[in-house]
Amino acid sequence: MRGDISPFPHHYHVGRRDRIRGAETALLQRNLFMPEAIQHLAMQHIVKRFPGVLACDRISIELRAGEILAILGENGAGKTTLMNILYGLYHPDEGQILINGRAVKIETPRHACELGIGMVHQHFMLVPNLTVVENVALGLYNRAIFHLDLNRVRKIILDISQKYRLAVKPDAYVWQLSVGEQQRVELIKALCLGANLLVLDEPTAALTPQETDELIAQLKEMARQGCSIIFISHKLNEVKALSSHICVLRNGQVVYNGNTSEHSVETLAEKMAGREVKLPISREKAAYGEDVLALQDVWAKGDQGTFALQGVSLTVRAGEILGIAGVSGNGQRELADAISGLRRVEKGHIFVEHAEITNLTPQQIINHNLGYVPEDRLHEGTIPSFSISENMIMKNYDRPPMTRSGFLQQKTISLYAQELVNKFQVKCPGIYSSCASLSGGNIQKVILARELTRNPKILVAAYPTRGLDIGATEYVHYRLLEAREANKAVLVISEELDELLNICDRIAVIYEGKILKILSKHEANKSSLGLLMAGVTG
Amino acid sequence: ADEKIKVALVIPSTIDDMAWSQAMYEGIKAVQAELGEDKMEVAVSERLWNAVDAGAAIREYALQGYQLIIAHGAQYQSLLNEIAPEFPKISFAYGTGFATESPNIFAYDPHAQEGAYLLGMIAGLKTKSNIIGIVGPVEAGDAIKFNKGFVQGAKAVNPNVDVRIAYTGSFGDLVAAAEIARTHIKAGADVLTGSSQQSVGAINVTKEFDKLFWLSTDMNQVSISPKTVLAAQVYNFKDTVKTMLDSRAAGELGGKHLELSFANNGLSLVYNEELAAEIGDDIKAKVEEAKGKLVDGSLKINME
Amino acid sequence: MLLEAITVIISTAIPLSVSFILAGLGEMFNQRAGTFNLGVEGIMLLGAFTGFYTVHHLHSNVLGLLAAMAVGAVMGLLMAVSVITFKATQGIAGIGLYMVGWGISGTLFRIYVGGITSIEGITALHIPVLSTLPVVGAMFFQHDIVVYITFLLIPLAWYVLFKTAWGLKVRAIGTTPRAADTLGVSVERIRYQCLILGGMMAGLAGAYLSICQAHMFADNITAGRGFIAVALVYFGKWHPVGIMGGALLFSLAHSLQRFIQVYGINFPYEFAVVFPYVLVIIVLALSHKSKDAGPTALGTPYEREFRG
Amino acid sequence: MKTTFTQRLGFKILIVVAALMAALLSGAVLFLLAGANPLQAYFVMFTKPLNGVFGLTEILVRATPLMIVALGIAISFRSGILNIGGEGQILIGAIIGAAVALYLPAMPKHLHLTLIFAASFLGGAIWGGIAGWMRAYFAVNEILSTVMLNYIAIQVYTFLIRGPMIDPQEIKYGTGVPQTAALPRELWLDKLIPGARLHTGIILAVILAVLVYLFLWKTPVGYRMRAVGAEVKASKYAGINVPKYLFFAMFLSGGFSGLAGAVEVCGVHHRGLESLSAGYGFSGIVVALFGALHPLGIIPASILFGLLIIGADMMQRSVEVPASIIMAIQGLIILALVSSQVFLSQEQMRLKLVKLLLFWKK
Ligand SMILES: Nc1ncnc2c1ncn2[C@@H]1O[C@H](COP(=O)(O)OP(=O)(O)OP(=O)(O)O)[C@@H](O)[C@H]1O
Ligand SMILES: Nc1ncnc2c1ncn2[C@@H]1O[C@H](COP(=O)(O)OP(=O)(O)OP(=O)(O)O)[C@@H](O)[C@H]1O
Ligand SMILES: [Mg+2]
Ligand SMILES: [Mg+2]
Repeated sequence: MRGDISPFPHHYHVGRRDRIRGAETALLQRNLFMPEAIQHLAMQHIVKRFPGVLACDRISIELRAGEILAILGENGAGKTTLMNILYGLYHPDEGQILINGRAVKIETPRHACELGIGMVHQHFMLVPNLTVVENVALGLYNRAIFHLDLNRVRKIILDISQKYRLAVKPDAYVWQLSVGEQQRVELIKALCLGANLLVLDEPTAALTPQETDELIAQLKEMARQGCSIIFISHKLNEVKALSSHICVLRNGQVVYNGNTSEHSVETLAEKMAGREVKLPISREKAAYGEDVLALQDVWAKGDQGTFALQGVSLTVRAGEILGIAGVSGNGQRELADAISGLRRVEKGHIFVEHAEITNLTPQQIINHNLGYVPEDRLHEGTIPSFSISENMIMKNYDRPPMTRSGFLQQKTISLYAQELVNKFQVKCPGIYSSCASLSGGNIQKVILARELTRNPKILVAAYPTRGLDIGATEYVHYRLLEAREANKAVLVISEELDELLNICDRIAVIYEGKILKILSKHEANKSSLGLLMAGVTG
Repeated sequence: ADEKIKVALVIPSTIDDMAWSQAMYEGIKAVQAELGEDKMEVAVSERLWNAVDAGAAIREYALQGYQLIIAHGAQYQSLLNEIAPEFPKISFAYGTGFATESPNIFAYDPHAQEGAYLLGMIAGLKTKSNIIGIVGPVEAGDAIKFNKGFVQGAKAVNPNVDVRIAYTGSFGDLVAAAEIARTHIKAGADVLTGSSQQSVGAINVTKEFDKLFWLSTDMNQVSISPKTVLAAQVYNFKDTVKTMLDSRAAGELGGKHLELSFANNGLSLVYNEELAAEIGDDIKAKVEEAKGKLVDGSLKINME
Repeated sequence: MLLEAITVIISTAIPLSVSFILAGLGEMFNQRAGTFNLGVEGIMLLGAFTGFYTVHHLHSNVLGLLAAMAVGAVMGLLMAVSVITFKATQGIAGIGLYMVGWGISGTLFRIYVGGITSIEGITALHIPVLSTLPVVGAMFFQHDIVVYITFLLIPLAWYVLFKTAWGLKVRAIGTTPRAADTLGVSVERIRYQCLILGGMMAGLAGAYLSICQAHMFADNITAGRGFIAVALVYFGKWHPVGIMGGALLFSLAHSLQRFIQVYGINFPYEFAVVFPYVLVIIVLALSHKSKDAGPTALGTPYEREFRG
Repeated sequence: MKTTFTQRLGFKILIVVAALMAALLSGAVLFLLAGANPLQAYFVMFTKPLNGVFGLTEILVRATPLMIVALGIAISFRSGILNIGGEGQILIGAIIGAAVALYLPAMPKHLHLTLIFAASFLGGAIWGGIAGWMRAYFAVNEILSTVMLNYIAIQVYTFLIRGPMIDPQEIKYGTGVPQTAALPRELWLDKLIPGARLHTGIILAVILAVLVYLFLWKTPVGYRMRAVGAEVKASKYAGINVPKYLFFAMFLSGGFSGLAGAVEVCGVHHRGLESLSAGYGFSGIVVALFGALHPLGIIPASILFGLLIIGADMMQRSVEVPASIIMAIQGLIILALVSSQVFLSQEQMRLKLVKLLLFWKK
């Protein structure tokens, strides 16, 4: 690793800092400057209140160099809040943080960086109108005024990306990237900035299985070299594979602390949800209904102006769940957009029950009874500043019974929203609080509640369980299967192979805008899908 | 009655705009100086360009018992027509205007065209390039009167002269006026004029050039540019104000249309003494002759 | 004749564009950083007064320009305290600042000057040799020094915005302040810096009007130019070259309409006066293909603990 | 840190008072420079307008157009489009209103007034709609277009009142003052109180506020417009025709400003004349934002702003300071109030402030 210009390997060995050579590395050095490595971190009795919510209720955690602590908990349990406190984004109302036995007040993220804390945030912290390189440079040069050497940053990124096998396009603008790609950029950013305490808040929610495995291996290696890691994930097999300790939160309180090795994935799930969780597995059906959704040779452009869909043909039958597997960024977003009318179809046809819907307006397609759970839940699936109840009626607000004689029927709407909130167990202060205040998992529940309750003929669900806790995932799977039983046509886009294998009747693999193959339930397995997702056919 | 008379003035711009508003303010101050501060009280409200604010000010002055309220702008006519009947004991005045719908409204009306005619003559006689530029604000009211008189004066003495008019579209934008003046100059004009408070911006531009002259109106604007302002038409509002006060004292609260002309000394033409060499006696003679004709009515300016 | 006309039009347009460019560049930094300042007009007025007054008393043009920038910086700071520290709604604060600037400049002018007074100010500079060139000499090389400085500021602004670390931070916090914050960029500090810089530029723009163009001060001398400058930032899509293009287009149209008026036209002059405004809108409409959505966080205060 | 309602209210009042004090203190410097007594000035400013029919009615006279304009502004801001073209839309509405009043044959008063208002609404709506249309379909930023359209409107308006629509009397007497003929008396809005300018427009404004509230929050179209304003991406997803509603928002917004113009013509000026709008297009923005872009907040906000205008105006006259001072004082008050607003609405910010104050004590 000699001559590696990446700052990363030097972090865990403070003594080696002097090995960074060359005048141009002076800047990086300044960035990496830290008083001492974090040998021990303790957060003690942390309390954080938000108006109406007690997000952290006297939480204490402890971590030593080389340990990997997994924090588990349902959506909204307080994990992110706790980490935001550690990173200086929030200030705790009570409690203290000790680093190497000394109390520190972490005022700002900048301060946290200086202490050697790095964080991968759950909601991406990327600037969409800057390139990947510029995003990383922002952190590396946060103290500089003039000096800015993007070529250098590019090189660092490429090195890290190679080392951790996280593919990125350094000169692409972030707004052009899929969620999966953004997730990789987030990770690369944290790795480039370097830290000896790394906080990862659901870093794998949008990674492929291979990338996840790679990341886990690398994280372990880092920990071995003395880096401490806090890892938040709802994917318990990852937790099991990676962490040395776990801490389970519920309603802002620590309900369990212990060693990972003492638990199996199942017992972890139980600890977390407070009950036994069993993800459903669909049984094969003897017969399916008619083709409800059909795509014939569909071509559509991506945001970069090139064809992201290159002749996609597929059908979904009534009573069937068709899965779309693939590494994100291979046309999934465009596929879902094209079907729902949010993206122009340049060539080809889309039919719903023999009626052509190609390039109809989104409203017309909604009227053809299409339900859509979009990838971007925060800004596309919901209107964050609108209340939960307003979001619940987003697609049927203008027809009876929500609107009668030209006026919205407040009572009906409230009852409806309350019913959905209850039915889908959305955790919220009330139906009039804004969607922005919900946790990601609960936002997803709002969307699912809305889309499923409209009783669509076709449901397109993009990454429906990304970021959901295991209890909620279980819940979503049951709902999707319920839709299948009700003879709906369901199209599920996901990278979770387990999820697809559990619930789909057929799985199509998308690669570079083309459907490589459609596998039936018994043909599909992790390795066959994995190869196809990597573009290997035959 | 020897008690104190209270006069209020409502003006669209400021008392130091070197133009329309200042002319009236100085007129009132002159009357006050003559009568003595103990005999006359003066209140001023500036920048009441819009009619709503002016309306409030006028009403407030009326309620406070001011006896003469001068709303110094044509745009206030409508307001006075409404307010005056409610305060029959108070005299109101506005100008430029003619209508005196209530018996307690004075309308005053400077004949801007008269002085403009004389200024036009000077311009026509002084120009070498035969190009004269006018920097106008908005093509309306006094500006039209001024321009008409000016063009006729210039043409009368110099049929070959090309009088070019350009408007800024605003009364107060003196930077735009300066720009128009520069454009005029670059396009060959060597004598310029213009009206309203924006024109001070244009006057200032003339300083940058040699052998360039400005003819000013409303006030004597020589002080702005002593080397280029040749002559000025000056409104003597002092007499107008006095007439109104006298008329009021005589029991007539209004109902009069007061004109300001050379005939009644409401207007005067002043020359820049420093530039006496530029205006020869020949020019002066011609101008004074025309002024005489304006006074005796033998010279009529076409206002169609 | 045509050549002569073009010479006149271009040579008058260039100084005209200066105040728009100066104020526009300043506002560009504000907006890139996520705050928009409708108070530019007020800052320009106060800058115009300060510049005028300083030159009037100290007879130093350089001090005049510097004083205007200093006052502009203070006004920018006032805006920053209001919208950044106190998270005031930017639209209202801007209008408030506009009124403060107008009011104070008018008041001080009345108290300390009290009438039309002209100053020598900065006058056109005939660049040796170049200014004697036929045609181009008159068009481009007979302007005052501030004109040349302004046109040098355009590439400088471009460089600062796109090639320096500070510019990168500015662009980031105008779009996603939270992301920049997590990377250790101090959102508030940079927004403060931008507002102060923008204030300085607006102050300078105002001083240009009083010191270089009008050689005097009068109440409301800017006559809405500050608002035009803000509008031109949108025309220029937050890009220095775009802003320059917009300012030049607008100024050229103004020069052209004045030129046409001067040469006598037979239609209502209002059509001429309106021409530049119409032209700017139409040109922008015809060039609408640009992708840049601009600084998306424009107008929203940033507070770490707020969400939604 | 549990607090009672009264404690919170008290603290809020304290914050507002502190902000006002800061503004008035800095303004006091100006008064002293101008040789006036600041205490006297402020006393007049805040008490005189409330002291008597004249002041009170004048406040409402200003509040009327402010309220109507602000309602329109609120509609556009809620729909994600910033209308700063109120000034131009007011003029267009006013001149169209005047034209309908002057040139249509005699007809029953209420019919005629309805026509005037409808036409002026439409006129302002079209003028605003231009900006909306260009924003929606040509991506022309509305701040740019509305600023430009303001200048264009002023020129169009001036052209009409000095040219085709000028009062024939002005031609006859050669005075050429740019103004239209006076409206026939029966088209003047009725006065509410004898001897004061207050007219029935204020009632219209309040009714409109309620209607706008119902429209924005209780109808599907209002829902769509707010959705477009809140999140364009989600609105598209929900099947809303985003450009259409962007246009419609500006159309309505301009309509309200246009209507305000006609209300000024029929209620206050009784003719079209120069500088008919006292900057209502801009102050309307301040009012709308102070009213939290909510129709029911706009009612008190416009009255408060009316008080600020009238009080400052009266103070300037009674203390005799340069008129510019009132502009500065108003600006300072606006800045101070808007800077204190976040502490009123956000508990977190209030807590921050408390912590800061406590810290200082130590
Ligand atoms: N900025 C904020 N303002 C107000 N309340 C907040 C804020 N951030 C978090 N909360 C509250 O804190 C609680 C815990 O949130 P947190 O984000 O820590 O959950 P989480 O455990 O990360 O959930 P998830 O698994 O969904 O990520 C939530 O109930 C929420 O109400
Ligand atoms: N502004 C806020 N006001 C109130 N509660 C909030 C706010 N922001 C977040 N929360 C609460 O914090 C909790 C977690 O918020 P956050 O958005 O961090 O969740 P998350 O980590 O994204 O969740 P998920 O795992 O479901 O994606 C939620 O329960 C949510 O209700
Ligand atoms: Mg979280
Ligand atoms: Mg989560």
